[in-house]
Amino acid sequence: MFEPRIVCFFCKWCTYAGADLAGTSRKQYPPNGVVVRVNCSGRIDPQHVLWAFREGADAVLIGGCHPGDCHYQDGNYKTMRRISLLKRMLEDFGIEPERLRLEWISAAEGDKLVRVMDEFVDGIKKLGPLTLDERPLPKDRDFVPPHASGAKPGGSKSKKSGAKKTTRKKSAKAKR
Amino acid sequence: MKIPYYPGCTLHERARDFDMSAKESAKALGFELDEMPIWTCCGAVFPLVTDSVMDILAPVRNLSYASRMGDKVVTLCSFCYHVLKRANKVMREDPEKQEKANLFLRADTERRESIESFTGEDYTGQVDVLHYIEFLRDVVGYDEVKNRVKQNLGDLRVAPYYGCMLLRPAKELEFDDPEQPTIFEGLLEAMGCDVVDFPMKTECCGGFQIVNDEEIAISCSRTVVGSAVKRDADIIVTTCPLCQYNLDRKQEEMAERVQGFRKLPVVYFTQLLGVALGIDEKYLDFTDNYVDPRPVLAARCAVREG
Amino acid sequence: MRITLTGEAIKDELIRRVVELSGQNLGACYQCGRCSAGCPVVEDMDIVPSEVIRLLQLGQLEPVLRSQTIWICASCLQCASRCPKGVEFSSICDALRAIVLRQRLSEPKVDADEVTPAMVSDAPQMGVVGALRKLNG
Amino acid sequence: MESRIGVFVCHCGSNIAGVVDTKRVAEELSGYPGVVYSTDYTYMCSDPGQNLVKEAIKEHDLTGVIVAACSPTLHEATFRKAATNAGMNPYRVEIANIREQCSWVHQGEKDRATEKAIRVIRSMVEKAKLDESLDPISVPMTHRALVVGGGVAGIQAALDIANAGYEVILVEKSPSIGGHMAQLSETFPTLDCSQCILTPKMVEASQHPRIRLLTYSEIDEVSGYVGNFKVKIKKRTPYVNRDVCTGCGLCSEKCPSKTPSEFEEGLAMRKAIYTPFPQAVPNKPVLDAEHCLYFQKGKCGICQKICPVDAIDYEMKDEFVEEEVGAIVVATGYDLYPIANIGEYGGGEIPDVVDSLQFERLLSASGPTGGEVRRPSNGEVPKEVVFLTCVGSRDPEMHLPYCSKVCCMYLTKHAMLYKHNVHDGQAYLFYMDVRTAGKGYEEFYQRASEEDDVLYVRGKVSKIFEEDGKVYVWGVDTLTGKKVEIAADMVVLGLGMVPSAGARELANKLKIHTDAGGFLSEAHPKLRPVESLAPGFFLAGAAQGPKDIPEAVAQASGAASKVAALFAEQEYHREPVIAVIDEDTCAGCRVCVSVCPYDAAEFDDEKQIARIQEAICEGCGACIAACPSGSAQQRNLTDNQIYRMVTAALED
Repeated sequence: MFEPRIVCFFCKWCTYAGADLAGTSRKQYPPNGVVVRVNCSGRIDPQHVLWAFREGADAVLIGGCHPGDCHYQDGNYKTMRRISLLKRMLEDFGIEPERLRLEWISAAEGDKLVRVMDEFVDGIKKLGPLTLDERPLPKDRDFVPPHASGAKPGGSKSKKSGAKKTTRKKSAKAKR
Repeated sequence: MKIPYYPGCTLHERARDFDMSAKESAKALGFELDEMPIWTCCGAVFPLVTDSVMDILAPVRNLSYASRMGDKVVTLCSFCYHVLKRANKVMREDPEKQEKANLFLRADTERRESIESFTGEDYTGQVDVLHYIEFLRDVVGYDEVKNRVKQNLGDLRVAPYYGCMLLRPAKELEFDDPEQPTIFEGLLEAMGCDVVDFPMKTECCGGFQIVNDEEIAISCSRTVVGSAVKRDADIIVTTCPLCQYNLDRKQEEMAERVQGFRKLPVVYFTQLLGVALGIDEKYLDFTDNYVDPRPVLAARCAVREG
Repeated sequence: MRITLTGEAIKDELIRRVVELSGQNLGACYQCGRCSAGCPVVEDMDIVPSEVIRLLQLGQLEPVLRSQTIWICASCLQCASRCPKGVEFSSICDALRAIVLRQRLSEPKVDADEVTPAMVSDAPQMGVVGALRKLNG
Repeated sequence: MESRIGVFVCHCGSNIAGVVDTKRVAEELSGYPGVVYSTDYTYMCSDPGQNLVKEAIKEHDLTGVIVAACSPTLHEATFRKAATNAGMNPYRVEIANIREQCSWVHQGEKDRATEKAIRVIRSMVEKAKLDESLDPISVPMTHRALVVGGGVAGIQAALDIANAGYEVILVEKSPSIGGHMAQLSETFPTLDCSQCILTPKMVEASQHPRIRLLTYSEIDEVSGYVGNFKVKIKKRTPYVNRDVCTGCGLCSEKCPSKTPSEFEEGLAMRKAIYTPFPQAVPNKPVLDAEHCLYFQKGKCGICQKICPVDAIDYEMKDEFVEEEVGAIVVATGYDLYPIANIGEYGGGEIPDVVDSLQFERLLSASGPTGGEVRRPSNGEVPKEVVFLTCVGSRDPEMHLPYCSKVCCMYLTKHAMLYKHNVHDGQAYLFYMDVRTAGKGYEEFYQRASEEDDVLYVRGKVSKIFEEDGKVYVWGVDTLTGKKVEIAADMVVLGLGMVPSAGARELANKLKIHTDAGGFLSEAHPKLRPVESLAPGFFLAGAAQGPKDIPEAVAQASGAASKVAALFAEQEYHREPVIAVIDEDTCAGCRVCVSVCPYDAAEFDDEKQIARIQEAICEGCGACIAACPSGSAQQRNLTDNQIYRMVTAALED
């Protein structure tokens, strides 16, 4: 069965702490997401999200503090605006905007985190895998943002070829 | 202004006085209760079991008929209000039951498409269910009621009795605060009455138990009437034909069981509203009341007897 | 007086059915008794509402189904309205009646045959219909 | 420099290993590029566990360490310290959270949880590869504390900090310090007089050379960060020059305008110019303009005419003072849950149904009845008194979901004191559970029923109403299964505790978190109970959750000791994980300047580029996400690191 891969960007004050609370309370949710902890949801650049999709994520979840509760005053308002714009862009790219979700989850809302995770995973399962390869993306161009180029994970040096990447991704899909 | 009106069975039988006084009062207030051309019994009680699709079909059919007439339907009887409003909420919020109920509506339509009342559309809660008193407050306005009052009721001590079905469950009905409601008081004040607060105004009259075990209902109703008596009320007003029956008709039995029981007339709020609006008494019809309200009305507000 | 508690009785299928039909969580009840304290017809009940829930918690369905309580409830919803845990005894009561009536575990309290024309013309229609629906099924 | 990363997978007993196959995780990671050492161990946080890390750092010449264990909020500091001891820069240690966010939440899916753990660790390895050695930023610190709230918790915190040698500003909203404790009659379980034990502390606080008392004052604005807060305090005008006022009380005596007294909970009247109670600190009056004839009608002026020292000044205005402090203790206390919300108990409209603070005043020797219990309706001695616990509490459906913790005890005390007062009276106490978890509490409860004949009735009251001059209580005794009715003379409601009015707004201003009930959230429910998650903020008393006096005092002392520990350092060391701007690529567009919430990003007119001020930057990253050229980066969480973390989390 298709198990979506999800990248979660959680702010450390609210949603990350909420996820910890879900754990402390032994609430259960599906293990589809891997969390990247950031100080504030306002740290998240739309390029991080696009990168995640490019790298094989089926969905991206961003978690921040409730409006008015931002530890850094108003970072989450910035996120809110960026994400709504980004969703429109995703649509242009042929990526369903539902694959990107922004949620306000406080440090006290372990329950909400679980609910969101359950719902999100369910929803993405219904949508099916994100198959970017079949979409009209420029294959001759490296999608790697400036700061990631020359610094690919695993220590391997830059992969300039989009075709190579496609192969890797295709095999990845087949395995799922 | 015409407003779609669902009377319910009791208002066409036992409580014609309620129906008539409401219609006449409406006219005096500048609107018309436009009775639905076709309606059936709402089922009287709302099913509290989770698997009850059949039991909400009757109210849903009526709501579907009502949707043909507009986006609102007004009702008077507390039971009808309760059942229609809750069934409406189910249709708005429970997709599974909505689908099942609509299967029946679709079948109705196929069979009886010639009847104008069938909309041919799925019912998904398009109609807002309003109680007459809510309509007075929110659409007509209590200030307007006050402006149209012709008869001074200033000395009449009136105890508003809410009973159960208008108030509970508060989260679903959203009629008023279930413990300290004020909508009735607001209307009575607009009518110019001396409103009597009494602690049993939201307690049960015994309801349908009158049919099963009369003593239970008599005991409940006696608590209610007794409480209003202690607060020196002249009259109780209600919005429910079953409450009216239990509280009024059963005072004969209450008097038999309790020595020195003081009887108290129990009328529909629309009857008293009619008095305030100066409507001819023949349209208010106090003849069916066991405890005749006319003497106290005559004494307090100079209403002609007979 | 003694009852034997067993996991089997507590997990009784018919009690699960009560839970299902009523939509109520028996575990949510912490036995504050407020349903009984505010019930207008509690004086005529042989088992008060909170005890009905307690017996169901303990897996004792039999005495509940035999009790007069479920036929005396007037569905006034005062219990549900004031329950601090949102447990609706009125719904549990409806579920218990439904089980008895559907499975014909005892005779209906109000017999349709006993409904006379006189009764119908005297009592409000809604009362007769309501009683038949709640107490006859 | 080539990355040499060590991975240490913790079993946490069976907490992690019971779900995640830690052996397999360690093995898989050992083959991951850049990882030169990978192992697993039962308890990494134990001494042997930490030694494992230390030894590996030395032996394998590690450039980075990943501890895959519990949440970084718990042991990040532990392992960073261990690494420092082994000669590694602490900012090269990263925690991979595989407990709270993996093993504990995926208990039924062992294989997938193991897979996830591997992804999480890989992602942290990628981060560590690009981590730099950093040093904490040292900033100067103001060694002065602000305590908000002058109840017993605030007083205690202020005294303890002051006694540790630091200056304190104690701000209280009302005209006097003392809080609710000053209103109480006697205290459980010892029955010592509340004012007798509190007044000396109030006086001590007011006379302490290092405590500055600002009563009738509120926090208006707070900016800055730990060690360097700037606080704007609004001093409401008392219309009384407190420097010259002698507190003679003549003004209050002659004032013709009366209004219900807040201190007496509405059971007695006070004047428009008043000191709230005789032992008030400071013992000088304030003028309440809302009820003053001079302000409302433009005439009167008696107080001004009569004051022997001309202290009354109708022209006096609110004042704002700005203070610099290094730490803030929030002790804003509680209020009772509003009685108006409980319609079935009369919603506050039945005179003989009183709340628990009103009953304290009725029991208090200095109260409106001189300590004689009287019915508010007619002044008679009540013979039948009903006490209700859990009024509003433990009611998730309509009111407060939580237990207010102190009501069982104070109502037991009420019933007991009532019986001491009215020997032939009958006290009934309705309860659901009697919660007596405290030293001497259970004994106190037993004494109430054994020696003072308090009748405990198990059940919750459904309705209270007035009839025939009595207060009828419809309850239940669930132990017999019977509905009970009591025609009482008086009912005392044990209303639940809620955060005091305005506490939530204050918390918002301070940017400290509150829980669902509006109480202040502690940094950790067990291990950091007196700190807020936001550095520099400490919590004391019922503002953090319902608690009784000993607990409030203990927490206040705890908060004070945390402040003292912070102040023990000359400078405050801040996390260096903040923003930096690459001077070579910055185009000087100033977007970062406009988005920075702290004005930490500033524009260098000479170089025409932006710069981050280290002492101010909080590391939120807003400027980094906004920077169009990628010149703004976060130390040890660069975009580069994020990209690589994402890729590592997704790769097969």
